[in-house]
Amino acid sequence: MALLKATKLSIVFGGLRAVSNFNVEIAPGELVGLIGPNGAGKTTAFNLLTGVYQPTEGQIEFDGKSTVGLKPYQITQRGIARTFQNIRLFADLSVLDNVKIAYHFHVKYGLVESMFRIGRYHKEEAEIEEKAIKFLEIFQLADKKDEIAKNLPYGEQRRLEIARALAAQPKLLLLDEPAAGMNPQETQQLMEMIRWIKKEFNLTILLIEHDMSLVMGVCERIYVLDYGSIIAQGTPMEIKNNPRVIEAYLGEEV
Amino acid sequence: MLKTKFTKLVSIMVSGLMLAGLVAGCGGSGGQQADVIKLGANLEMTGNNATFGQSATNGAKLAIKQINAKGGVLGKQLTLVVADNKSEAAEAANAMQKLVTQDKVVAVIAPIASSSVIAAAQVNADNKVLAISPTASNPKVTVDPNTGKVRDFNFRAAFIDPFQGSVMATFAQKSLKAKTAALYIDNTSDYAKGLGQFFKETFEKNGGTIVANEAYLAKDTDFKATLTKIKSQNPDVVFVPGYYQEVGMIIKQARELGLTVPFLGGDGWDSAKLPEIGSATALNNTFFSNHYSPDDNSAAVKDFVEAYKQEYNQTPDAFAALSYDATMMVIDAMKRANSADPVKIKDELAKTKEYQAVSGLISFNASHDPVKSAVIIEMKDGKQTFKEKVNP
Amino acid sequence: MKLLQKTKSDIMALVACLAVYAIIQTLILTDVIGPFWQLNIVLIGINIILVVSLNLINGFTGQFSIGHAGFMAIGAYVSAVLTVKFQLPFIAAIAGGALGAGALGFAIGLPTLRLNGDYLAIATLGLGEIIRITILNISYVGGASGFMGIPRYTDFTWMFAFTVFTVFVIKNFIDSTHGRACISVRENEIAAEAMGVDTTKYKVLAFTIGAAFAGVAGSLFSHYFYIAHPASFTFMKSFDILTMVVLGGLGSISGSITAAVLLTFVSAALASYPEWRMIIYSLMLIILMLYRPQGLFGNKELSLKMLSRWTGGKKHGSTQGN
Amino acid sequence: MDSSSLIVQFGQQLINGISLGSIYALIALGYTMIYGIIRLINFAHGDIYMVGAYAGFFATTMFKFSFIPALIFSMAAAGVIGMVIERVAYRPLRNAPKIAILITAIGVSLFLEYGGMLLVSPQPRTFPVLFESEVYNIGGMVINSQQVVILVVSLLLMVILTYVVNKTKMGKAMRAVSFDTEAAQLMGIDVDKVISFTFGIGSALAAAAGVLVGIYYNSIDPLMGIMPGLKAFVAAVLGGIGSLPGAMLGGTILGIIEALVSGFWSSTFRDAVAFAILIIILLWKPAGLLGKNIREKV
Amino acid sequence: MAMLKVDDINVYYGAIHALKGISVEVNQGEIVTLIGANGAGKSTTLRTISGLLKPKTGQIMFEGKNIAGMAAQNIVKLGISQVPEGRRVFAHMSVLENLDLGAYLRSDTKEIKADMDMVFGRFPRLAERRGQLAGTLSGGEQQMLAMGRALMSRPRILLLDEPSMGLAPLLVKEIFSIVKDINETGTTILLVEQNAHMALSIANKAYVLETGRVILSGDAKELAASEEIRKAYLGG
Repeated sequence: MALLKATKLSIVFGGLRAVSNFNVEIAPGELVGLIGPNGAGKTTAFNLLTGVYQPTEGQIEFDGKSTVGLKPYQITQRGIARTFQNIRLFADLSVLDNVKIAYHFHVKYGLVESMFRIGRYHKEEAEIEEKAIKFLEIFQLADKKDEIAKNLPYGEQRRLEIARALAAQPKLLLLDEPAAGMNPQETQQLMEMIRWIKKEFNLTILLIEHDMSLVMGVCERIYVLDYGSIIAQGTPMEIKNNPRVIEAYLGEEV
Repeated sequence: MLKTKFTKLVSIMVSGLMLAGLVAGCGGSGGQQADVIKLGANLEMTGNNATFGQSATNGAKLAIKQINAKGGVLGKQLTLVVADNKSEAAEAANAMQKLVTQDKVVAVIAPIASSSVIAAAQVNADNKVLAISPTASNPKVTVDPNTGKVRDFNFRAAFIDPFQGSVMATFAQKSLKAKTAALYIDNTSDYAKGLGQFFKETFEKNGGTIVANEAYLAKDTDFKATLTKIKSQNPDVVFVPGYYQEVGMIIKQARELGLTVPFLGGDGWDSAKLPEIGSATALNNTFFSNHYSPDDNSAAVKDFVEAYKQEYNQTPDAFAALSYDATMMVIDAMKRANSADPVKIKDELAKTKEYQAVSGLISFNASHDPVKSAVIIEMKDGKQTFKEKVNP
Repeated sequence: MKLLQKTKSDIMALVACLAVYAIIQTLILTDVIGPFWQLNIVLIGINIILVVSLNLINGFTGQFSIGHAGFMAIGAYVSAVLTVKFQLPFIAAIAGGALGAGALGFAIGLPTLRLNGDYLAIATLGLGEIIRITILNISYVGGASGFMGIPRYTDFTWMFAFTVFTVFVIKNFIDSTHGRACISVRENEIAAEAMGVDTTKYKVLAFTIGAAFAGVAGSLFSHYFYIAHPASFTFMKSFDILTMVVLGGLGSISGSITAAVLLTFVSAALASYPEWRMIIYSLMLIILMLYRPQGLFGNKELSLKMLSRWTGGKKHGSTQGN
Repeated sequence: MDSSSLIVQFGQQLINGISLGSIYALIALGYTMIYGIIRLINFAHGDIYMVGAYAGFFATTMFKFSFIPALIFSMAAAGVIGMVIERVAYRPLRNAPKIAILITAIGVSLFLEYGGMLLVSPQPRTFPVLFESEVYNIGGMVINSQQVVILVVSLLLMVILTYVVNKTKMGKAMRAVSFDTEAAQLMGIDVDKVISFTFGIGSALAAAAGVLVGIYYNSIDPLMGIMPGLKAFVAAVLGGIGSLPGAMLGGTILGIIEALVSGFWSSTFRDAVAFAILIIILLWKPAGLLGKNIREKV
Repeated sequence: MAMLKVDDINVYYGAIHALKGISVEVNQGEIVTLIGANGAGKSTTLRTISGLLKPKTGQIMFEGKNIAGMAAQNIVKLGISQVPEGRRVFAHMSVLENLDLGAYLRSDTKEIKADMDMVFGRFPRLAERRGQLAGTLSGGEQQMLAMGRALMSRPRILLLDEPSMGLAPLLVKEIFSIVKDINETGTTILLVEQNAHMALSIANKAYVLETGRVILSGDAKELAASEEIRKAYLGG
């Protein structure tokens, strides 16, 4: 059974159909890419899947249940985490606190316990701290845990954003252009990391990317979006040689 | 930022509060200088009532200047320490605290607004320093409503509300033959509300009907909506016990709307600005109660008005006059007590009998309210003219 | 072990508080601190409660509220009604004031916190005025004359206890997962949602807690000055509190405390120059904002590192700005 | 009360409301322009209105100007002051946190109020009578000539403003800057100059309102700007902040609402009702009646 | 001498080092294109030339004058006009008003009128819609308007940022032929484009950008034939 299944998803912004008839099916454990030229509607599709926008029509099923109408935080709690194209870290917070916030909805202690530091507070806070540091160690950010997020170099900000998303313990991870702004070397490292986290956390991943070396390198299957609709899908090899894709990307041969 | 320890927070508090202690320690030691006697003024220098407070300050300053020119009191010069109460009750208590404990004044010209006097009353009573309000007219200013007892250290120079309110009600019914009246009250002023309440009580007791009971807020400028409503009720008279700035605008706008009936009010009307704001013609057929009449040829009035004009290039209003009177009465009490001891001054002030003030012959009754006759003034072509005199 | 360390720091803080309390209380009892400065110390405490609670809303949760005086008014009046009309003990009245203000904060926050930025600001400003005008028209609590005859229950001890309590509770709240959720709303609402934070819930929660503590401040205020008067709770009062929050630094509790102490002092010190008081005050605001728009401490807490940087010059300070 | 008198009373309240509303509208126009261009709630705007009233007062009393020259003098003076304030207090903070600029605006507001008090004394001043007021009676409803003047001058200024904003080069630049500052820069528009000009015009309009109020109500004082300033902002938000027709509509509606509330209920609740309506409008239509909604891009 | 010479500029967005020593040269009368994937720094380069961003180091020489760090409006005055990414027309203003704003710095009313006729001649669809609000135009029409608006300042060099973005293929062709036309009437053009084939087909010279650096440059026709471009976009 598919982990994520979007059927006939469409959204209209002021008369403009930004995404139309978007059909995607992802099986558990898959690593799928979503590509397309600038302005094709990829991020809009992500926003639909994560509840930031509500679809004008269509269905989204995650883990066998519909997520249409849910708020973004509810969808995250169901098990979909994401990163953003233009990094959205909690910029003024420390690296550690960024990760801690991802544990938020797993925390059980209540308001009164927090205000007076009683009951489960100390135990759970210690647990969170420990888990968060462990996480940062995995992502080689532990030595920077007290650094303010916005002061990290760009590549590390990207890494932190992924770490933060994973800390929410999702089943499905959506990555929105994780390699944007990275140099080839960093992109290479990122590729390895994506493969590794997929295995380590037993994840399903859907990623949007412009950097073809990355997409072609890590994805098992690729969807191509152009003018809001899926125009092709298949393995990296198939996609690379698909004339419709080439045309969408490079333009018509003149 | 989430990392910093609570201790560090506390260290801030420590240093802050230590600083407080330090400053307090230094500040508290300043005492009475030998050659001057300090009077305090706890007045509305900023905020909504700044206009009134600054007039009152001028009145008090003039009194002190005159006394000092004549050699001062008890061989010493007087100074006035002004503290701003920002037109707020709580700040009045604060200012009072400062005057009596920091500046060690021997008496205080207390706030304009009744609520501020009441808020500060405990402070000056605890410190045994008298406060005399130029204008606060609510009965609670001198009588504690919880105990029913007179506040030992609180005085006033103005009439109390019941007196003025009932004087005007009687005047409306007897002299103007009014059967119905409308009330139009400044809802932010307890003075105006007090006058309104006692006007209503007396008016209804004597068989009249109040056909409209409306309110405005200080600093309003447009009254036409409510005046239109009042007009539709056809009252014989309209009672507007507010302050001159709004009253002037109210009467002007009422006349424009064709509301021609007499308008009545209290001492808050007394200002040379009233006919300027309201226009002389609009103010015809209006009456208000006051402490004195400028027609009064008494030397006290004339001298005061002249001196004030010379000093400030303005005509004094009621706030200035009453504040001048309050200050002069305190100085007079000081002279009679032959002492600058606050308690002795208080005792003498309570005994004041037939003191010739700008606002008439004043005696204090048992509840520290001035007993003085009121005059009713009619506005004629922008001039205040004497209508009748009402004795208490 | 970490746990132990934390508890230790809490105990240290408590000891420090008690020490401060003992020192000042002794100074008061021995009359070293005269009544005028006593009064100002109480005002400082009340202002700290107001500023820290508003900072929770504006600084930590990033919601632009400028109607705090309204909640203070609710606290002042509700508690006064409870002590004067129902003869309840002071502590119950404070609880009542906090509850009343908190409940209203919740009821108001639920619909209005959907608004963003300036729109929320103007809505809260309007709400503060509505509260004040409504009180002005309730004769049961004295209307325009104010609610008089309130007993003076607040003293230095009460004020100190509640100031420490407020700072303690809000600081703890911020250091918890709930506080982090609030801060994440400020930092990036969309990312916060994506991290599973129910942003609406936390906005309303911060607003409610902030309002409740403003209610506590109001209760202490009315039971110190014998009176609750509508003129004490105008939007100018809200601006005063907001000014302290911004001056201290949005998101800095130590900044809030410092600003409350500083501005209360400035205000008291300027009382002798009434004509110039507001002019100096306003110029100070403008100049401070021009030269330090992020407030004294930015969003950082005062720390020893910061102090050493100030005193030791900026040579070895870090290169990062704020 | 019979129904015909009720209709007359209602009509009278409408007249009262519209003349009050046109004052709010004039102040609101400046608010909305300034907000539109730099997204600042300029709390000092109400005080500019006060400054304008005083400028008009001194023009008529000291320099013996008649109505029109006094109005122009006052608008020019306030315009310059508005530009100076922008230059000194707001421009250096253009990239600072928004709340810092807001605090600065509060500071400027207090400075004008209390500086004014020190300079011209807190005592209210009475405006000289510039023209005799005549009262016209139409079927029981009363309008006086000053109300007519207020209405005519306000309308005239609004027409001129609409012309300036829609037809002139500077007006187009203003709209361009407020819609997309960066794209405007690419057109070669000097953004600082345009913002300065906007403050000038907005302040001049507020000053005109101040002079009209001075003539109409006859009394001005240094704190006169606080409430009308706040109300005008409510009016601007009501109509849709950033929209000129919105400000005019909002001002008029607010004036009428206030008149009706005072006339048929109680003037003590007038301000509360005004704010309540503001909040309801905000919740129902956050961008105001004629405003446009902008959504954040994810 | 090159008309526009971007010399080793470094630009930062906060902590992000967006342009790492980019150098670009444009000669009078040429079409030069910057191509590369999203996030490569193409738009940032144009924004820096236009004065919307300030380079931390490096020079931008325009006709012998260093314009790096100059205010945007003064750069427009010198004759550099940009059609920004996403068109950014003034949506609530009419087509005519948008064009008027393009001529903001000019006061020669007669010639403005003539230029406007020239723009309408070039974009007949705009002429039909001259009174319409720009926000109601279709994407292609908005692109034309943005270009017309930029031409109204009589630029010596026109900077075009992704003119084909989001447009249907037929429209893209139309836009490119217009770009070529504009160039032929004497305006130098610096073109940023994702649609590499299209861009290379009309350009004289091209620079391929990747993560803030120029990785390849040369004659457009030669680049078009090379495999390198395909790799840069679709991976190796």
